[in-house]
Amino acid sequence: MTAPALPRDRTVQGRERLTLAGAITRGLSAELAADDRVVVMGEDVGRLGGVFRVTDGLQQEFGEHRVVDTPLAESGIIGTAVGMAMRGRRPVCEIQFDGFVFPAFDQIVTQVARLHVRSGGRVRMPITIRIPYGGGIGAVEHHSESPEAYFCATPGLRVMTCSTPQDAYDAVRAAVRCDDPVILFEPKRRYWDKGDVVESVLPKSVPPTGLGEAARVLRSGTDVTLVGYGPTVRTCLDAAEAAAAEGRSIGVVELRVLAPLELDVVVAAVRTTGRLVLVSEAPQTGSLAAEIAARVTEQAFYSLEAPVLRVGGFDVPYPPSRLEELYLPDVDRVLDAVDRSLAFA
Amino acid sequence: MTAPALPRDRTVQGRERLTLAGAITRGLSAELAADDRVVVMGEDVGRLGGVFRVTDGLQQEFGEHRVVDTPLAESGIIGTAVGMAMRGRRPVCEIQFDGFVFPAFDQIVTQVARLHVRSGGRVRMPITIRIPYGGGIGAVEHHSESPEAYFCATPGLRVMTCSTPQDAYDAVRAAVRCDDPVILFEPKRRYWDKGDVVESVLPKSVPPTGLGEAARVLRSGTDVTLVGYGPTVRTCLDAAEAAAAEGRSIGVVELRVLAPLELDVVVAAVRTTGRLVLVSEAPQTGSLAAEIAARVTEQAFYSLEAPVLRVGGFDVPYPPSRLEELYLPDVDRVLDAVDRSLAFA
Amino acid sequence: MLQLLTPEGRRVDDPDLPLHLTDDQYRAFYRDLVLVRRFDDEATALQRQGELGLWAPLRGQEAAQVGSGRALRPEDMAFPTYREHGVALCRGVDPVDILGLFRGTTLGGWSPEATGLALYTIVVGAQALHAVGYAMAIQQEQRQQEQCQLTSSSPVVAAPPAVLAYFGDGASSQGDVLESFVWAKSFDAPVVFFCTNNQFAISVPAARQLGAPLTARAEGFGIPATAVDGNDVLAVHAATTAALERARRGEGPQLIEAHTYRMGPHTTSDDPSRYRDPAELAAWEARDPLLRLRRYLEGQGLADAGFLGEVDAAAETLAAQVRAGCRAIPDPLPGAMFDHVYATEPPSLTEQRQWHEQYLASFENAPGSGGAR
Amino acid sequence: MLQLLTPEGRRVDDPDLPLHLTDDQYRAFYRDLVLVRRFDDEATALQRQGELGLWAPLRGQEAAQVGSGRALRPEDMAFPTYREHGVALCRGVDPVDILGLFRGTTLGGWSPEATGLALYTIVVGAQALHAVGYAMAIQQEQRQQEQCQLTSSSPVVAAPPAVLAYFGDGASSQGDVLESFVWAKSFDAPVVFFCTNNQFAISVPAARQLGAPLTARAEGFGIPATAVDGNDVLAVHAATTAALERARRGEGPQLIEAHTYRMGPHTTSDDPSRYRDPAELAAWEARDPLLRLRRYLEGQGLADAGFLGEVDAAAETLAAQVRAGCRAIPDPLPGAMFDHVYATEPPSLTEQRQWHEQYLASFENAPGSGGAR
Ligand SMILES: Cc1ncc(C[n+]2csc(CCOP(=O)(O)OP(=O)(O)O)c2C)c(N)n1
Ligand SMILES: Cc1ncc(C[n+]2csc(CCOP(=O)(O)OP(=O)(O)O)c2C)c(N)n1
Ligand SMILES: [Mg+2]
Ligand SMILES: [Mg+2]
Repeated sequence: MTAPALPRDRTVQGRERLTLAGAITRGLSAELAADDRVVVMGEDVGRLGGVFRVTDGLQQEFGEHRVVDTPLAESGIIGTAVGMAMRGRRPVCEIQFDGFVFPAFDQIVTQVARLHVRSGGRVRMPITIRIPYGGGIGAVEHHSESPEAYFCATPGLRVMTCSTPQDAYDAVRAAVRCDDPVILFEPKRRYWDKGDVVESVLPKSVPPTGLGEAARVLRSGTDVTLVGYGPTVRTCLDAAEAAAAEGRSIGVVELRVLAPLELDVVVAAVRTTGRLVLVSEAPQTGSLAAEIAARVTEQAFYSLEAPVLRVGGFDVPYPPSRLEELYLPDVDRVLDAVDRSLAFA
Repeated sequence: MTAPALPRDRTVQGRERLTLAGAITRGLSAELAADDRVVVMGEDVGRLGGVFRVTDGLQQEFGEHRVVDTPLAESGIIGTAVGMAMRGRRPVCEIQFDGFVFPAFDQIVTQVARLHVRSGGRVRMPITIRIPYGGGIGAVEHHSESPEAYFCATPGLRVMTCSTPQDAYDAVRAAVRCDDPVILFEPKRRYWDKGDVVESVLPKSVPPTGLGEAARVLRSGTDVTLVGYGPTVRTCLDAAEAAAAEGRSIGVVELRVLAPLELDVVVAAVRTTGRLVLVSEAPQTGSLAAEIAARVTEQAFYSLEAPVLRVGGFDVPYPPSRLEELYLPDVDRVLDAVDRSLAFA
Repeated sequence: MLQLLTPEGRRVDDPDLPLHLTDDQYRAFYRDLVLVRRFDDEATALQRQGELGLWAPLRGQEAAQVGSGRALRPEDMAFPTYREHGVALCRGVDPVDILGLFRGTTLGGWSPEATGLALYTIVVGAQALHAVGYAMAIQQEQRQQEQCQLTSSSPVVAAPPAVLAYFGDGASSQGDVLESFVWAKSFDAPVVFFCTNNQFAISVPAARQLGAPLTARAEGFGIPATAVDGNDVLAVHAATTAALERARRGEGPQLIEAHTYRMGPHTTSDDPSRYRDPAELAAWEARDPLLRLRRYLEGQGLADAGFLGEVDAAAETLAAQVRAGCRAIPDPLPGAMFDHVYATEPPSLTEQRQWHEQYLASFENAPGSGGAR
Repeated sequence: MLQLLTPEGRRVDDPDLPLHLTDDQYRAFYRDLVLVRRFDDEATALQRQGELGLWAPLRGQEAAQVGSGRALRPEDMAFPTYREHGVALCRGVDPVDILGLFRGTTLGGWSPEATGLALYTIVVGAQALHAVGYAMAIQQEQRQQEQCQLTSSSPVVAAPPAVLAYFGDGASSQGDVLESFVWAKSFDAPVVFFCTNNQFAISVPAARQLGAPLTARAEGFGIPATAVDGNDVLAVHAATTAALERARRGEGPQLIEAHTYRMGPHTTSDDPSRYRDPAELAAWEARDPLLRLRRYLEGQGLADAGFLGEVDAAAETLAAQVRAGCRAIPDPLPGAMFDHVYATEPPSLTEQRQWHEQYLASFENAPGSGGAR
């Protein structure tokens, strides 16, 4: 056995133009280089570089023991990651597609989310679970879903998502450095979006259990507030732009951290507009949007001039792809909700 | 092999006094006798009669091929039930405790909930999954949870619960006769509650996919509406009673069917009171109560004089049992919320 | 490893599994293999042309699928993965129906009851448990029938149907597949597990998942197992037929591991050059399942130009039908996404359906930009 | 099945697993067995007295637990079920700490790092995967250490720790346990699986779940396996020691199946008379693990009245300590339910904590009925 070449500095140099997927690759690479306890693992993440090529090149660079092709069983992936974390590793697990996280659900809900509390804080679970999620890529069943609600309803987990390459880079680095388990939902239909990425101060400055900003105002507005996350952020921005052309002032807030949910930024925006429309891809019933609506209503009751409206998937399993454009919230559906919100006197 | 003695009529005769658990036993027995496609299956349901004795005596009566002791694996139980249903059986699966449903989560979410839609209606999934749930019995971890939100957020499933022996009897019979999959959450701390049970007209009169009343008004009131389900129904009634002593008129609505959620009864009550407090045991964030709050607010926005308030578990894993009384919503916590609701001018 | 036809097209015999086929039967197998390959190629082409969103090619696995698919009786039930297109053709599924899932027009595509083929299962391994449950239901039915006959003293029923459960080498790591072994043995269910070991789970070689032969694994659960040359349609057919017979006789489950090779990509989205040795592919091409049967037929004088021409023509006709049929598959109506979520639609869903209808209608009323607005 | 001490207390030798113990070592084992049984009995009594909400008795399984627990080195890590109280004692866990979970004062109870014992896992089988992952992490550490040494040319590290994964006969049906076999073999992880086959998963006999011996199942995954008489502390100890050594040498996983019997109920909530044949229990009582070692000691003149008296006294002291300690376990503070849910508490949870504090305080301010109101 020979010592591997020392990995070169993989942090972003200056300003680089990257796809969202490429930014995650760079973030993983930077963390693998920075901390030899980090282990990337999952189905096809090594030699193939992942079905979306998010781990492309990492096995060549860090070796097959740091970037591990696992057998095909999601419970096995997460269950062994739990054991590794118990001995101080920081596993970064990839679930190949949203719809395949469920065989691992037991390990995530009963073990990953609870070992810290079960052990009275003695055992940490710094596990990152990366899940490409959401629709819009014309895929077959189980490849287009938005199962975030299940995880957001599970105390002990942190859940986050991202919408731009810079944000993706920051998010994955923060997730890997977090001492709590983090489910990172990656908006797969934005994987090929390009954007400038600069090395962030974030990973150094955040406390080990922080994930950075929970929410951010992307556009301020006075008539209605839109809230989106992951793939729907762009939809919200486009809708706000279209509405602006009609003389409406629409604010947009992006959620980065979905759990634990901190809604100060949203509530502050709602205090200005009095109207809130939530945009996400999951089936409406039992969605994260329900929680946001319930909580914002409680916190800003007197400010609300209309009930919080939700634009999302319908209460059906994700439809065959020829129907997905009708299922997914788009600019028109968002604007329709804006109209309905404004119709409340 | 000899033909077994023909099972005697197990429907309830006249008016019988039964525990809630015993009423479920009778309901199962009646359905096993009425339809030889019904199969009861799960861990320890046969010889032992289940850890709560809900299936007590059924194996003696119907034989080990109708009341099946399975190997110890929840995914196996539900996955084989799917196959049985494909060939026309009507499996009734027991999950031993709430916290042990997660190994079966994949089969429930990706198979049970979807085979009907996947097959364009050609394959039915008349599977009942019985889950004793909720806290208050001083148990160890994973034995006191309320995971209903996960299932209520899953299109294709029907979810129901019950609160009295009569209701439990009706619910289990309706569930077994339903052509859709039904998750029946049984309030385990009410298993020993006694009540009169009469043979219900329900199983005969409901359509094969109906489960009977979705919600019912247990007590009408004009000041505040309380909504509970399963184990918290009694808490709501007690709270209403206590409040009545102080001159407050509190209505109580019970939910029987938790998904698909039909809220007409609740909305109607809210139109009278303008104030709504939801009481359930699950951690608050992402709970079914969030969905109810969001939806009722949308439908009755102008009627609401206060935001919908939720009384439930905190956003923590179910605590060790010595703390459960503090974790679970009780009469005082409900009355506190009633006060807070009334404090909104 | 059972082999009844060598790569060179030489027929060998196995004392345990005697196989006697008529000339027509040999020819029929060849015809099946050719049609299945042609169908698969056409589907790949349709994907390249944008008619399908995705395709999971079976090239190389024709013998495993035809050999096993033809061992099934009409009353049997097979549980496929997402790659058993050849089995689907053997079961009489309309070839165009196989494409709907990949075109994005349906989540399913055919009637399991009418065809004896369950729907494709995309969640790797989940169907293995369904297969065992289905087999257990057959047992339950049989027992109930026997009881009726005991009381009515009518004659004993015919051999019951058996069940065939397909899964891949990769799937053999999934808890669901392993639990299905436990159940199958525990209830001695009439199920045959058919593992298509095509050497890869996407990019991961079978060796990473299988620390010992899969046959040994099954035997460790008390399930007898047979390894077969999966590129030998005769061996696959003989072994599967025998295993299904055994299941029908009530002697319990069995496993067949068919050693074959996925010659194409995992799906049309895959790039096998990233993980596959070209020399390995070349070695397997020499073991092509069509080639060896053709060599045998030619050696035996069973395949003259007329026969081969007729088979090719049939294949082309099939391809043309599939091409035309695929292009003609209509897009589902918008409201279809609300259909069949429940056996009886709940009011809250009907509300969403109606809202959506009205929402769409508002665009028709107000054509041009802005739609509903 | 490996046996080094017959039920009659006769010592037999096994050529493959020579075991040489000093007189003191024999006596130490006996002492362990007695203390473990006494502890378990006391916990059962405490449950009957209402001090514990539940107890999972190990009676009958003392030899399986002590024999394996004593094979561990301090640096090893063991992953228990919820019944490995004897192992916990061997690992030096404070006996009172074992009770907290069952008393309802904690979800855990001890430091896995300090004791080399992971926390009890109630979800059947989940810990088997943890054990394999932990063993993989040991491998990763070792590899990194070797690389450092290669570059710094310092001497090779000592044998690494090994991992012992406990589970029951029932658990052997769970997907997680079966997947853990796949992983362990695939990575040749330094893990030993220890299956306590106590003949029952609550009411379901092992035969329902095991269509073949569990040792054959493990072997089918490429994992060597050994069956041992689980009521023979010497056999268990010899086999576990050898397997752990093998794992440390980097030769991969192994499985040990210890045949034993749960003499008591599944838990204090259980009623075994519903499913258990009294004759079976009687037969197993004759194979009691304490009895046979005592017979051996007495036969060898290793246990005089002084020794036996000293052991009994130690057991009584332990019981008294446990009794007093259990009663003295304080109830957790109300706020404890918010502790440690996250490594750093998120603001939204702090809000709930504070709300709850104020809510409780409102009762203190307004004592008597109605509380906050
Ligand atoms: C539960 C689950 N995890 C992951 C996937 C993604 N996936 C689809 S096919 C496949 C490989 C399957 O390999 P194998 O079982 O050998 O079948 P093959 O594709 O070779 O026919 C994977 C990982 C999936 N469909 N389901
Ligand atoms: C996933 C899961 N399902 C069900 C249970 C309930 N349960 C607790 S112990 C047990 C039987 C376990 O049997 P076995 O593995 O043989 O261990 P033993 O109790 O005999 O020590 C069951 C079914 C559980 N704890 N976890
Ligand atoms: Mg394969
Ligand atoms: Mg056991």
